[in-house]
Amino acid sequence: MNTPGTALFCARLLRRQLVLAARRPVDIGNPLLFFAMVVALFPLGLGPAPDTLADFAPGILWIVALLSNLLTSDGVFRSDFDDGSLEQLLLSPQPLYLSVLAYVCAHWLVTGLLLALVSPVFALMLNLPATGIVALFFSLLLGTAVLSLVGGIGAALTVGLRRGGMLISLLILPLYMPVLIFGSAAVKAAVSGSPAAPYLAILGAMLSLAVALAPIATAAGLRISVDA
Amino acid sequence: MNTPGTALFCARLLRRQLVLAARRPVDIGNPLLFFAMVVALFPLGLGPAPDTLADFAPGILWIVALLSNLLTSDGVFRSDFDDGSLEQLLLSPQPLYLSVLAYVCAHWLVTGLLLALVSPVFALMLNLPATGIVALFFSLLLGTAVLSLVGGIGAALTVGLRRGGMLISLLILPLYMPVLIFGSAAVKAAVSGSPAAPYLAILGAMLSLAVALAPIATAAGLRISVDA
Amino acid sequence: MWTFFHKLGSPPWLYGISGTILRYLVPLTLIGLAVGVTWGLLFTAPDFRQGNSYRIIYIHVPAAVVALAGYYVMATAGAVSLIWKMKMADIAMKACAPIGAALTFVALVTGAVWGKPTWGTWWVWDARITSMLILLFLYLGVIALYEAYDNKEAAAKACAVLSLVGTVNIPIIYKSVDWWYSLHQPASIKFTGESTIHASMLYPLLLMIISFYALFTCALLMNMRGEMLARERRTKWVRKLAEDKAR
Amino acid sequence: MLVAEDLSLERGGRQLFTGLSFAVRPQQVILVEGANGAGKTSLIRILAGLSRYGFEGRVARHGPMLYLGHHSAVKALLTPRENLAWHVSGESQYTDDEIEAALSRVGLHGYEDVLSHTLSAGQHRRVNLARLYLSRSPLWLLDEPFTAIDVSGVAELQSLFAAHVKQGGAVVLTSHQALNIDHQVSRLDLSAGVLP
Amino acid sequence: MLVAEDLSLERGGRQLFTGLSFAVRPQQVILVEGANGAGKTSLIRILAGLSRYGFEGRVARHGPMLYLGHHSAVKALLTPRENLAWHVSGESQYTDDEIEAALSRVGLHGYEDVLSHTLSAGQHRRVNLARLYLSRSPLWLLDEPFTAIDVSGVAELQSLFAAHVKQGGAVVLTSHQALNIDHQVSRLDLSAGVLP
Amino acid sequence: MYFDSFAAMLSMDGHGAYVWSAYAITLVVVGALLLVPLRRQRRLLTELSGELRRNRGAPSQGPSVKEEDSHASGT
Ligand code: HEM
Ligand SMILES: Nc1ncnc2c1ncn2[C@@H]1O[C@H](COP(=O)(O)OP(=O)(O)OP(=O)(O)O)[C@@H](O)[C@H]1O
Ligand SMILES: Nc1ncnc2c1ncn2[C@@H]1O[C@H](COP(=O)(O)OP(=O)(O)OP(=O)(O)O)[C@@H](O)[C@H]1O
Ligand SMILES: [Mg+2]
Ligand SMILES: [Mg+2]
Repeated sequence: MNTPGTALFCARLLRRQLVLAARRPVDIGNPLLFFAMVVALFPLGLGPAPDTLADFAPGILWIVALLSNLLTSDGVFRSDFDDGSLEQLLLSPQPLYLSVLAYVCAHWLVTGLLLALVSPVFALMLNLPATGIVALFFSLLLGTAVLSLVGGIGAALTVGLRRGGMLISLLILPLYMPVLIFGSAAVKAAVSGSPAAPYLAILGAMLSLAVALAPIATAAGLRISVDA
Repeated sequence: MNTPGTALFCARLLRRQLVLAARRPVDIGNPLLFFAMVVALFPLGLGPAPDTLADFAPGILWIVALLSNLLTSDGVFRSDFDDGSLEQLLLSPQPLYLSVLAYVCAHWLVTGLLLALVSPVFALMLNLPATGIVALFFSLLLGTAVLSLVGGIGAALTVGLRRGGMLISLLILPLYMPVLIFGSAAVKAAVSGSPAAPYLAILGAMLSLAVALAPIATAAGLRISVDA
Repeated sequence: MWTFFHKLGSPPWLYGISGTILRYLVPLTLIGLAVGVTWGLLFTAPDFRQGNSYRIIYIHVPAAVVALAGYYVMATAGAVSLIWKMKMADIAMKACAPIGAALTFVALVTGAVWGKPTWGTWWVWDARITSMLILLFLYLGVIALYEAYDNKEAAAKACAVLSLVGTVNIPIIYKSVDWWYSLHQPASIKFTGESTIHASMLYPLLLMIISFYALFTCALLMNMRGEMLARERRTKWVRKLAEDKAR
Repeated sequence: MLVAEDLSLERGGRQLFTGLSFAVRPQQVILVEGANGAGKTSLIRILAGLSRYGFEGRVARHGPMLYLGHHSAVKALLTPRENLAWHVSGESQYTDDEIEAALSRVGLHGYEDVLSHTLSAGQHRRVNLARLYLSRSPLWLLDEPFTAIDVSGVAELQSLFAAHVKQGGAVVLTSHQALNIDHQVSRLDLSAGVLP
Repeated sequence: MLVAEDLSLERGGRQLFTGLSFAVRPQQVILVEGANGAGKTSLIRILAGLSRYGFEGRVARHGPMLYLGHHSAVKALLTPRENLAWHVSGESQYTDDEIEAALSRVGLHGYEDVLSHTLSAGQHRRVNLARLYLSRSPLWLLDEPFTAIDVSGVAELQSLFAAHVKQGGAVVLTSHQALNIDHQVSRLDLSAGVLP
Repeated sequence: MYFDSFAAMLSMDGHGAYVWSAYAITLVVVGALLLVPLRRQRRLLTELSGELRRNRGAPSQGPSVKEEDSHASGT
């Protein structure tokens, strides 16, 4: 029997995930709207004074991006687990590492990438100086990819738990923190006129590490979850 | 046939929900841990200058409490919908208004109340002046009850959706905002030495309004969701 | 009266009458808009403080006013649909949401574009602006909820519930945000007061507001007609329409 | 106990049934038949009052009713005992012994106090079916009650149905398995469905 | 094709089976029998390699295998066509016509392009069962394949099983319905279960 | 007419970019507001008339499931 090429299979998996996402446009729009609304919460909670808001804008934007990613990570494998698709994926003769990568990639495309694309609008609303916007965009682009990869691990480990619920946040928030620190530092640096490149380079390094290792952990997590 | 008293039925429903929550200690602990970790994120993202943090502590604590409530609201009716319990509830000869109130009450007990109880610890971590802590506690106590009631509406309207996703946050965050404003204002007032009572009174008024109206909307939402 | 109510609930009748109304209303609206825009853009003097940028007022204010009013139209339709189970009310409610959202969006964008030359910033967290943003979220919520349901009848009921809940909240939101804003001193930002407006600026503005209301009505009727056809596609009267068209 | 008048339902552009009128009277067993997709579940949900939009016709119900659908309504984190106690609590008061007896009747003796998510598929459904042994509702609406139940369980259920109707109750059920009840069964055929 | 040696499983303090050894050879139909809770599902999952901890014994599988479990693995937001195409895509390449033909075989002609969540319970499962018509795996492990399937569907499936084994395949299945296959059926009885 | 020249009208003392872009955005949105429902209505009617024409060809007016082909025997 000739199993189809792995690349083809992963491309199909990616397309399937994107089709599923497109069938729930609400799901795609929601991280964005969530982002918008939580950004709006901050002035409401902290007070609308423009200069302090501008000071905090890099941190706020990054924290909200992180939360938005966190909330959607939970669902990466959830429905596939519930309806038995995940069992079938584990039984298929394709390397799980790459399938996992396809899942995560789809997740990043519909959350991280979109968030990065719309972030300038929200940056303006929080009075982030224009010099910080490019750094914000690129730091989000790289950083959210790391977040998605790490979030995948948490999702895989908790998907089989009878209502793991927010356990995932407990598991992966500590892993998110380095990303948050360097991401917001990159923006702050750009705002204050120093180069953001070193921070972006560190984020890039984290990304390569995460691409190499996170799917292994995720795949192992999935096997355990399906078994339990 | 003598149907049992409505009060008894609601008490049972409340107990059932609490037993279910207790069987998933993760779910109870999670809002708290989420609270703790997001509070910890802020110094990381915003920079740890103690005085500015203290200035913003009321807002931050309230925003995090609100997010924490938002995240758990989604699940109030979810599992009962999925396994068919909700259908049975709608068919039972008991008034839905009160059943809904019992659901929401259980939700508040395991999230809002607990959050209010542990909030002083986090307030200290963010250097909130001691004068604000009592106001924080009471504003959370009242405010989270409103949040739970309003969140119930969102949960009921979205529980049946195959493509709901994070829709609930879009629906109810706008409704949460007044609570956030008055809640954090109460704490700010207390910190700055003015009386917090007027704000708490407004929160109380909101609570009475919500108790009277929200369950009606929630009950209507549940009937629609089961039908769709 | 009662028969009128009855007729209002009947799609073929409403489809017919709305066609007639639209035939006159659409050209009137377009003329009103064109006259108002030309008048406002080209034939009024600039504001003594803001210069020419104030000309945005002729779209900004009408959009904001009608967007707000639209929410109440939507909620009223929702209430009618829940109480009297009138299908046309469902359809009207559903049709309001995208129009309201679009007008809110216009108000926000024109406001932001106006803010840049006058305040030097695109956005401030002012009470009115913030509550307008929240209004946009409320509209988007209704649209998203409607889209998320497969059964459109159930979707309309759910949206009706949501928009009613929103009505209770709009005043609360407005009051609280207003009040929240007054706590902190604004950074030297002020709306131009209503009273300062000169009559020569007022007339085109009034014309534009009326035209935007008419625009809202046109868009509402057109959306309702589309929805009616989609929902009633299997009934005789729609088939007859289609046949007439096929000929 | 239940009168359905002139029910019509269209789903996804197909007419599932039109002008369906019937009455459910005491001592009747009505088996709703039809291929997959014929509209059995949709009909039962309309009769139960769970579907309120999207169909034409009228349904009038008199007296209490028990509906068991495709979903088992068994909470994974409650024990069978707790589940059953909760299920019947809206309806009437039962002692602990009655509940235990009902669980024994469906073969869950010894499983009363394990969490329900450790049960097998069939045991899971049995928790729900135990309601039938306690029910005082005369009218039962059951959607595929035999799913996942083993042979002896099916036989037990059928004799329960016979006993129920003999006491003046009525049962409306769907099933793809042959009924073997010691009582006359009326058939309501919805035909059509997936097959031409 | 599959050799199980000395399998023992204890669940929740009960010994479900001990020292179970058997081999699945080409042209065999093995029906795993037992009351609800006897351990049929647990056994099939062990054979499929989905359970890897908590049991004793060894399972050796040779060649590809197709497992269909309690869950239908049908995504509600994909159409039957997309679902089936995805299911078989890990295994081999199929043309669009083949996929359409398989869907027709399970009676879903005309339903290829609706979203799967609008399907009835039986149609939903049929989407999954359509894989059997495309499968090139010799060994099939099926857990209650007849659930929710109507009478004619069950007959079709049984003749499919007969055809499959005649071509050298093997089927291991569980079911609470009587098999009526035109081929010899070996029975593996797990007895015990819930009923004494 | 307040402006003396076309250029003055375009620039509006430096505020032209803001004013004109605001009007342009509004024009686009208002245009969409009117055109989208109009197109939807047209498309629906065209679709329906096509469907009717097709049905007129085929005599059977039964449920709109496609007729089974001879090769497609059901399960
Ligand atoms: C994104 C920013 C803005 C938003 C969301 C916004 C929103 C609104 C709203 C909701 C109204 C009220 C209509 C009513 O009360 O019936 C309004 C009126 C008005 N806005 Fe804005 N606005 C924005 C920016 C601006 C700017 C920058 C200016 C000019 C400097 C401006 C000038 C006015 C004027 C003159 C009125 C009419 C005053 C009145 O009727 O009280 N707006 N705007
Ligand atoms: N939301 C929906 N939208 C469109 N069609 C639907 C929807 N729900 C159900 N249907 C259609 O209605 C038909 C009947 O479904 P129903 O669940 O009542 O069948 P059933 O007789 O119970 O079948 P089964 O024996 O498989 O359980 C199916 O063909 C299905 O495709
Ligand atoms: N996680 C678990 N913990 C404890 N016991 C379990 C667990 N999972 C299953 N069991 C027990 O194992 C037994 C066998 O379950 P299994 O699902 O294999 O039964 P089955 O033969 O498939 O029954 P059915 O005919 O009802 O599908 C049951 O009695 C069940 O209580
Ligand atoms: Mg069914
Ligand atoms: Mg089983």
